[in-house]
Amino acid sequence: MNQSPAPVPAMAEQDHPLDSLPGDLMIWVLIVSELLVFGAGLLAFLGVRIADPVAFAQDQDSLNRVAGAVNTIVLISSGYLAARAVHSPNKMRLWLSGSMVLGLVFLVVKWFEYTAKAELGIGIETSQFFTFYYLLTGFHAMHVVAGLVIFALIMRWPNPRNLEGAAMFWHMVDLVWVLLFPIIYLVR
Amino acid sequence: MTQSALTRAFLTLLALSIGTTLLTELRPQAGMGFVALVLLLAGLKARVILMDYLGLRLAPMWQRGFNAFLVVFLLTGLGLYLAG
Amino acid sequence: MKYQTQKIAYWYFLAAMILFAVQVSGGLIAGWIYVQPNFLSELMPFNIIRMLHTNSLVVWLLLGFFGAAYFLIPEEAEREIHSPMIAYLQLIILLVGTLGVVVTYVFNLFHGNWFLGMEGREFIEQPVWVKVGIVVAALMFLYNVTMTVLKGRKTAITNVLLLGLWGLALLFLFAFYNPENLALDKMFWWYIVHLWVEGTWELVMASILAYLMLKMTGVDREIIEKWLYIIVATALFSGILGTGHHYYWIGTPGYWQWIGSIFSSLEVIPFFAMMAFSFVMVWKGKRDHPNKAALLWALGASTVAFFGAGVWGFLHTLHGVNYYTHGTQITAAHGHLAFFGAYVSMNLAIFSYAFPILRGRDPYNQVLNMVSFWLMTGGMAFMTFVLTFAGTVQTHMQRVLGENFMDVQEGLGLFYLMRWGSGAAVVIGALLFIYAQLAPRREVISQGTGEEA
Amino acid sequence: MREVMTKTMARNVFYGGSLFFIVVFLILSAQSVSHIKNKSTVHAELTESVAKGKRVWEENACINCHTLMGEGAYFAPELQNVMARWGVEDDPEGAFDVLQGWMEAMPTGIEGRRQMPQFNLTEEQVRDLANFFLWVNKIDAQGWPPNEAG
Repeated sequence: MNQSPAPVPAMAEQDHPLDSLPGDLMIWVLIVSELLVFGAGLLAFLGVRIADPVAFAQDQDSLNRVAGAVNTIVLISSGYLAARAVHSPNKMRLWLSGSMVLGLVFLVVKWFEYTAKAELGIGIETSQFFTFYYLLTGFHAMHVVAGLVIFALIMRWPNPRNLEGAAMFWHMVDLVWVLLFPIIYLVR
Repeated sequence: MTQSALTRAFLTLLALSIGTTLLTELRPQAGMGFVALVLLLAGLKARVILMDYLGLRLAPMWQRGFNAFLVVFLLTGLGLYLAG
Repeated sequence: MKYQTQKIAYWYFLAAMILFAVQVSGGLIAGWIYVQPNFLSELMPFNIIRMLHTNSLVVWLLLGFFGAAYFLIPEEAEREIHSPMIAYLQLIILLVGTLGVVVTYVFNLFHGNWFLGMEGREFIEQPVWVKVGIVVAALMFLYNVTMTVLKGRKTAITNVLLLGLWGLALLFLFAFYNPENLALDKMFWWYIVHLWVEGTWELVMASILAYLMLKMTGVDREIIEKWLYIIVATALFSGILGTGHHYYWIGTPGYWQWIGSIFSSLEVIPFFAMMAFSFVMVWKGKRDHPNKAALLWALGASTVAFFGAGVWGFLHTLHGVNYYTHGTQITAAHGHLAFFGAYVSMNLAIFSYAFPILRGRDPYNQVLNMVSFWLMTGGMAFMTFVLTFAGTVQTHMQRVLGENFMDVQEGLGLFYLMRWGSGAAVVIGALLFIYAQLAPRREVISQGTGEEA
Repeated sequence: MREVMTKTMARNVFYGGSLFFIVVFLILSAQSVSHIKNKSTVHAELTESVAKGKRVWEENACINCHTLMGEGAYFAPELQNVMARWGVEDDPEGAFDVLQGWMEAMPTGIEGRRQMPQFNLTEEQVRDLANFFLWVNKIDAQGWPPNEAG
């Protein structure tokens, strides 16, 4: 964190630390809750792995790392488009549609991953590794679905403040993925 | 946040992600050093998302809090990995 | 009293307090059977007394919630209750049902009859006809308050309160679903029990707390309602999937162990937020409200709920711990403090706030009321410690060393004796509370004119 | 000054988030029902007698003294594994005999010992109850209870 300690002008005139928080406080309550849930889940995953790292590595080999890497790029690009949507009110729909299309791509890739597993007869109760794999990626994918629903609602009833909140939700989904992907797919 | 800053953040994220992919392709079985690097890259990505996508660059106090969370989380993760 | 129909609450609270007395007396008898196992064993066995203890608790808490709704909704919606007649009819149905339950249990009537006889699933043992009555009463209630709110001002407090009450009524419908497969039975049974106490009831509790804070501290409604949304959001976000902590060992899939552990650990957050909320509001508030007893109960409720539901719940919610403690006295310790802190105390807080207003003689007998608070809270806290020790010993001897259940229990006699003593303190406190509410005594500590809050 | 938190946003997050969790919970519930029916319980062996045994269990409010799979009143022993504890889990006739003998002996009336009431069950009811306990004993409860003591 080699940030230059430049004084931030916004802070001076504000009397409460909450005032400096970008966006709506309620969204941050949500973001923190989600980080706690996923953080606990990922640490539990690594904790359980201690008992049998070899089995975890074997199970991990059947994951599709390329699909995971592609999805990382898809999500961060989608996040970028959502952020652009917030900053360009007159082209909001265009940017947001792009963001939604990439969100759908993410889900399609995920779908192929899941069906490939199902064809191998792998399910949520197959092993400890796959219990976590399905719980964490599935819960994350549910958030992607929720984000798409929220974006669709915003397209229908545009409102700057809600758009800002929705984009923040979407960035949180990004954030969770960039932490989740390496820990589940790569750490071995 | 200006659009160029946003684009810069996106390009950084892209570069970091490609870095992760290259690392995985080059040395997939490398153990501790590999894992430490992968987690470091993940932390940097998360930091860019928090600072630029979520706008914490303008709120240094909160930025510190979230950075601390990330550092503690990733170090705990690394510790758990090493214990296994 | 600003609105005439708020008076309805008086009768609900009165009925609730009578059942409160029945409930704690039942608990005292049950506690004594732990000490003297032969006591009443031929006349009224332990299982009947325990049913009375738990069922009367649930019914009086619900009566309190209904009463609280009838009391605060007119003020929030700024209009009279839609139909007082329906409200009284609803109370009569509930009381007839309650009486039916007591008589059916005590005299073991209609044994085995599908409609008239006792059903025998924990907490929802009521005969089918009573369950139908409960649903009818709930529908009347929901119709009545929803109509009132729809026609009047809509506030966050009434929104959350109504959501909680609608939710608890809908979830109760699972009481009619009793599959033959025990694992399925248990799974859906928790839809009622867990999603009541760690879901919809929390909404009711938080909205009553918000109302009391609004009235007693004088803090802006805007601030209070934002807090309320944060509290109930964290309550449902953690509580719904927190149901997983009941799905560890009943034949449900193994992944619940992780969902349950993670989400139910976070169930501490809403209780912490409620405690923080009430203290911050009181500290920020400029008003020095004369009803100190109600304020004490409200602060006490959020604090004891944090410890009972939050901390004591967390103690045994991780599945690695719960594997050993499941179904021991640890559960009993948590259950007692959680129910007392969260729901009993919050009810008593709204009673203490509303009674002086309903009876038209502002704060009176506050000292007695506050003495009863310390008696009950102290008794409950001691009971929790004693049961926690008993449960720890039990867990070690029975679950780790594998000793026979009854042999272990016989070694716990001293704990049960102390538990009975603390229970006696609670009963005295409860009776004192009721006396303090009803006794026609004038103001004890302050001769001020008393403020219509 | 910008508002740190609007009530509309708070309300939207609360309602939207709750709806989200309800959906997730229902999906998991559906999966759990299928798990119970196909994996963790021998659904096929759930005979008429087992179902009747469950009703005997309920009508006599047994759960208000005993625990079953750890849930109940903690006053009397756990009964999910009672047949294993008695060593008759593979022997329906033996299970009936032991349970019949037990029920007849109640209450013991021994001073200072917890009393189980006399429920006056018919022979058929005892048989159903025994079958119920035998069936319950086979539920895959993730390795709970930790030992025979229950």
